[in-house]
Amino acid sequence: MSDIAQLTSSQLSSMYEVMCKSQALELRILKGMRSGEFATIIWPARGQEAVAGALSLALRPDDRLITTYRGLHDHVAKGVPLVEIAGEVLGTSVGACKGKGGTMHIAAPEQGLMMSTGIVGSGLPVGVGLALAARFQKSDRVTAVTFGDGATNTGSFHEAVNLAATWKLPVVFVCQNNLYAEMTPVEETMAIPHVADRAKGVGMPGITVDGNDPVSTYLAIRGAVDRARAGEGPTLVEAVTFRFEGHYAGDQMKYIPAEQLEEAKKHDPMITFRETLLSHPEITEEHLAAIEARAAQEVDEAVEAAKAAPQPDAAEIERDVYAERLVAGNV
Amino acid sequence: MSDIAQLTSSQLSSMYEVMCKSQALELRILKGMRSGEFATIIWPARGQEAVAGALSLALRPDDRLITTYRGLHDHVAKGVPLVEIAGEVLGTSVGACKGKGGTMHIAAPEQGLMMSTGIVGSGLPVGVGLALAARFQKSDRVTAVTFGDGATNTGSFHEAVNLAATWKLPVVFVCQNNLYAEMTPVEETMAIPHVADRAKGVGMPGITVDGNDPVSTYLAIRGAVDRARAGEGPTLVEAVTFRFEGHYAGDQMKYIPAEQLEEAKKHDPMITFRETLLSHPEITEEHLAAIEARAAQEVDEAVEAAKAAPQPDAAEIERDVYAERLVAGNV
Amino acid sequence: MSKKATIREAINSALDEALRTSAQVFLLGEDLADPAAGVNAVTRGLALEHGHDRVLNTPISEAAIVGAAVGASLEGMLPVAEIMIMDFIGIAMDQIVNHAAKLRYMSAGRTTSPITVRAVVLEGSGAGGTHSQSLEGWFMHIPGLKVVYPSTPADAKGLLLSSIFDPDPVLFMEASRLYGKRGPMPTEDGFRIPIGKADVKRQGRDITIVTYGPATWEALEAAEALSAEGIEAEVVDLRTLLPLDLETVLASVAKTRRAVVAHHAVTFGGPGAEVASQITEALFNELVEPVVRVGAKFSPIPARASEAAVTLGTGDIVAAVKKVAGAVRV
Amino acid sequence: MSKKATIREAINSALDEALRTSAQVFLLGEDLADPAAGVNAVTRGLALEHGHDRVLNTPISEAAIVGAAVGASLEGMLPVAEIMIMDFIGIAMDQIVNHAAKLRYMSAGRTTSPITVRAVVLEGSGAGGTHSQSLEGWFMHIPGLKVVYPSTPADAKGLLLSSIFDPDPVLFMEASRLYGKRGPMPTEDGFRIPIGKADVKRQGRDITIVTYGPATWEALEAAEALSAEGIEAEVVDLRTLLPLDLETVLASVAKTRRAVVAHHAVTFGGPGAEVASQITEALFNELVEPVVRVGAKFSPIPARASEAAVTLGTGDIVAAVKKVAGAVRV
Ligand SMILES: Cc1ncc(C[n+]2csc(CCOP(=O)(O)OP(=O)(O)O)c2C)c(N)n1
Ligand SMILES: Cc1ncc(C[n+]2csc(CCOP(=O)(O)OP(=O)(O)O)c2C)c(N)n1
Ligand SMILES: [Mg+2]
Ligand SMILES: [Mg+2]
Repeated sequence: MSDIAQLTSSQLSSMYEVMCKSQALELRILKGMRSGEFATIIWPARGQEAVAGALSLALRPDDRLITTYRGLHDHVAKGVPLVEIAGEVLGTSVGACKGKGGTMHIAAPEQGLMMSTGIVGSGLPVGVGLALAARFQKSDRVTAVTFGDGATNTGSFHEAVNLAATWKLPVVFVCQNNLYAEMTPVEETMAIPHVADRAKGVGMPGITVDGNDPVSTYLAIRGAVDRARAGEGPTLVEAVTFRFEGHYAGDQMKYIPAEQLEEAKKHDPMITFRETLLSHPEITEEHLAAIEARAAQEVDEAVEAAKAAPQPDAAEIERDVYAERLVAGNV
Repeated sequence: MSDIAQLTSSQLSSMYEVMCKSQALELRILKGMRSGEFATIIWPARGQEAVAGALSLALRPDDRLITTYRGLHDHVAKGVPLVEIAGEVLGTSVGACKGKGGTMHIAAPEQGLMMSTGIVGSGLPVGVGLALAARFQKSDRVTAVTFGDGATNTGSFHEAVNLAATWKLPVVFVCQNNLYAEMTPVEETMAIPHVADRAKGVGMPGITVDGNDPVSTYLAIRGAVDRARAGEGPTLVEAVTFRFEGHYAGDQMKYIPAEQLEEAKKHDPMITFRETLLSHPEITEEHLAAIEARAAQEVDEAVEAAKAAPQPDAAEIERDVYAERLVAGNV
Repeated sequence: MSKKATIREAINSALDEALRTSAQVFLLGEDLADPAAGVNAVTRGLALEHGHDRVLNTPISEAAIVGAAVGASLEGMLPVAEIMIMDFIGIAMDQIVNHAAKLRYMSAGRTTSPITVRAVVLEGSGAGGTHSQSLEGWFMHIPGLKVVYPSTPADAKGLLLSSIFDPDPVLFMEASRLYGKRGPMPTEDGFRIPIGKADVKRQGRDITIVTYGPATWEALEAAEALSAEGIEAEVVDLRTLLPLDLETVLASVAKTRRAVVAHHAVTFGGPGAEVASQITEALFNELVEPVVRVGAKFSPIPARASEAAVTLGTGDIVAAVKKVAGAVRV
Repeated sequence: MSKKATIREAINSALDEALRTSAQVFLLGEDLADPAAGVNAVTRGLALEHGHDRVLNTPISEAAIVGAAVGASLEGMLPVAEIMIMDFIGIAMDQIVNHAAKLRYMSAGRTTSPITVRAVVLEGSGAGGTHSQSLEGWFMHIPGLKVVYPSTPADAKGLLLSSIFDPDPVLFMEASRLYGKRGPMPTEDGFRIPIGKADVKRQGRDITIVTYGPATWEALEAAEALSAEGIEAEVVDLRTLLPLDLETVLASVAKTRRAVVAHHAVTFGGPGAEVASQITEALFNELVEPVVRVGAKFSPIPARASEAAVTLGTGDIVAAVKKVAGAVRV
């Protein structure tokens, strides 16, 4: 672990807390699914928590974030209340979107989490638009968009990063390269050694960091955020990481070679970062245990509240197709 | 002019002939439009003839080419009969597509001109498919796709070049960078100094050449074609050139600074290449004049035949929606 | 106050008013800023007047154009994105259909995307199959969108302003063949035509021609020709396809008891099928004859003069009306 | 010879036969090669059997997937491209609509694009608004395309093989909710169901339910429930939306004189409008009641269990039938 000295112990702890909550939330949901306590779908980010920790520290509360279906950790990072995340995952009315959006479509603009998308690559152009709005509104807020390695193969990715580079917009593109797009390894879908090389094709800086290390990931993202805030334009940050639960909850991951999984597990950020933290003079085992306990408890309360809430009622289901119910048009 | 010694005088002459025919054809059509002799639309390639000359020499007859609405010079390069080009432009039944496709949609598979597209960027994925078919069919033919600078801003461009690089397909991407996309100068739409830099984002070689010089353009494209044919994968060749008639026939080009146009005219390939040719020991003024006269005559005959031909009749208009006329479905 | 203006001027005037009266409004699209101001010159002068930072030339990136509009709209901006020719809209389909149309619903109203997408139908130029399509039917089928297609300068101005300031995403269609069409246009700020209100462009007792966009003019021409033969057609210009003003349509057909639906889109699977179905479901017992639809033939559109063999013409409407009303009256 | 098989197996069997019998055939799409063989396991074993050079995993590049299929088809190949979930098809729209559908026409038959695009409708999974749409209506509206949507294992196998070897581009739709549906499936090579032929899945004298794809099963279920109440519904499974087998539809409705059209697509502006319009135009005087359409409500589809509040259910069909036929017979 690098550069840990550049952060205060409270910064480090706060990253760890975000990571713990993210992990606890996902594991709790997976447990509920496996035991038959409830039915839903999630695309777990388990293993990618370091990126969430980094984002939580790098972004200001008024900065914006766009994420994907694999975004529960990012939602936690941006401060979306756990009950809103859990509720949305379970499809109940306490969800961020009253249960209508679902796991893939969580939005919480109060926390700056402007959109989660289920369409790979499509978050990037929208993020560019958020950044454009900041310029119009003369705000110095920054937009971060996170997405996977596979997303960089989409036309949307290219159109968005090119536009952002051309217009020098205050946006940071964070690729969470977990080495797989669904069941396909990254090297089968691109001929470049690093996803960050994509940046060269549009004229912006591209940086590759160890995405299992919250500290170096934070420093890279933070640098890009500062650059964006200073009006110097966008950056592509590639955080190389891994996902331990496969593409979706229940994925048997037969397509992942055993050695690769084993090797990846050695770099599980929840374990390695904990070790790093313990080597910090001001951080004790008790302190970390307290963070973990708090995370577990908050998650438990959130999931119980989410479970207890009703599904959206008929009136709610009919709402929000338009600003007002259409009066004309016998649709 | 560079490297002229690497070509024989007959190779040089044949490039010049293609260029002369292209120029003569476009000028003849423009004249007809201006005088009211006929009505149509073209997107003139006048000024970009060097690329056509280069393509004509670099590609084998069985190699494939995909071009765009601004493609009359490319059609000539691939050997599409002039009467078929003129007929299609005028919308008469001797056209390559019996007048149904129009200027933008000329196809002549017998000459390997597989498609012209009016949708910017969309030719690239199709070209990748042609190259994929060659691999399936165990043919060593190569596919070239030509397109403009503006096309490299499209998602289709990125998805196609990335796929070609990943699959190492025998395709050559030829960007005819004429410094404008419609009325927008290239530097307003990208933050890279050379379009060829796009190649770095997907992991293929990218080369920038003087697209007003048929010889260096030929050498670059030829190198890429040889590479593709040898199974070494795709290349992006950027030929920097200019268009003298604007985006469409009749474009007043008010958006082009006078100095830029003046400077560009100094590099008109029809003039500079002619001068270069005359410096060649084996090439005489008479020889060039004969080529020019032949081009003019062939073009004249082609346009007269195109004019004289009827429009497609009702039966023809109804044909080719499907392989057979739909019997079911009261469409 | 009102003056004679073309539809091109009316759209320009609406964009100008929107830019002038709201700092939330901005335009983006290919080549639309001065000095070029687009292939159709619709946006002429707007960048000079309101600044190149509010009238933005983009790269050729339809997905990013609409996507950036969506993003900006999530922040309260009112972007007006141009799709230069409607046939290119496929490239932006994901952003329009999966994002703009659904973000309000999927976020339970926490985020909204009040973008306007101006899409230009080039039919009539002879440019061929990929530059001539009328694809409004795709968007009518998508909950969350509104679809507007005006036929006169006043409607174009009033509806474009309504679209820009509407809280929902609107596909605003323009027919390039109508850009030069002249007519009265209110000049005072604040003039609006409400979205979702059809307009009876001609009164008639014998049959209703339900239409919109450029076909309105062919319908009016057909009505004149039919009048000479003793058939008085009422012409209902829908102006908005979604929401659809059924009330006005049904009131007219309840009176005439016969209807033809006419549009430039391909007939099969097109907007006319919805309109005809709605009329039939509502007025089955009043209808004397089944509703007949006319539109483009089931074919890609050929280039140059051959185009007319496939696309809607006044004669098609006349023939359809005679089929439905002819037997009775002539 | 025939055996019981699921629709998943039937599609796999069709792809296997196509790959086995023609060197022109290849598959491309995201994650479809072994060992993963796709999220739906439809292509399981095919890459192992026929080689990873004929069952191609692609990057997430829907425009390039379909574009590359188009290009290969211009050279005589018969590509089968997969769009993993139909909601993503917007990204490939330009290649399907402006290229595959039009290249035959625009080249006067000199180039053709006989691709098959397999698109999977995920409705029923609860994944929410961007993973649940039935967008077949868009493609019905495009001259040059064919649109197929089977409901049984035999139909799926026979129609997919017909689609792959059809000289025109075909959109082949699959409902993931039907993948596990079992039924007889012919096992011998060469079995085909012709494109453009509907199938009467249930005989009945009182009313015709015109349907296709997964709604066929709800229609059959509705018919059973109605039968208990004395209403005998005939169920016509269109199987192909374009071309549309009007003959079979009209023969049925001419007999029953009442019709309901049912599908999972949104009702408004959807395929049912075309079918209803065609029935009405042809059989106006025979119809006792107007044709009624049922489909998804006019809303994005909510996630999880709420989905069912918006999407088509058996009850919707029963109610529609009772509206049309109930008064007469019960
Ligand atoms: C446009 C589009 N194509 C395909 C899919 C199906 N899909 C969902 S996730 C996924 C893989 C994405 O991989 P990556 O971008 O690396 O993100 P990760 O899931 O690994 O976080 C695919 C193909 C989709 N949702 N959207
Ligand atoms: C997808 C798409 N968007 C927009 C257009 C309209 N259009 C036609 S040509 C053109 C400019 C293309 O520029 P470039 O790629 O540089 O080619 P050039 O015309 O300069 O040869 C544009 C925007 C189009 N045809 N297709
Ligand atoms: Mg990934
Ligand atoms: Mg250009």
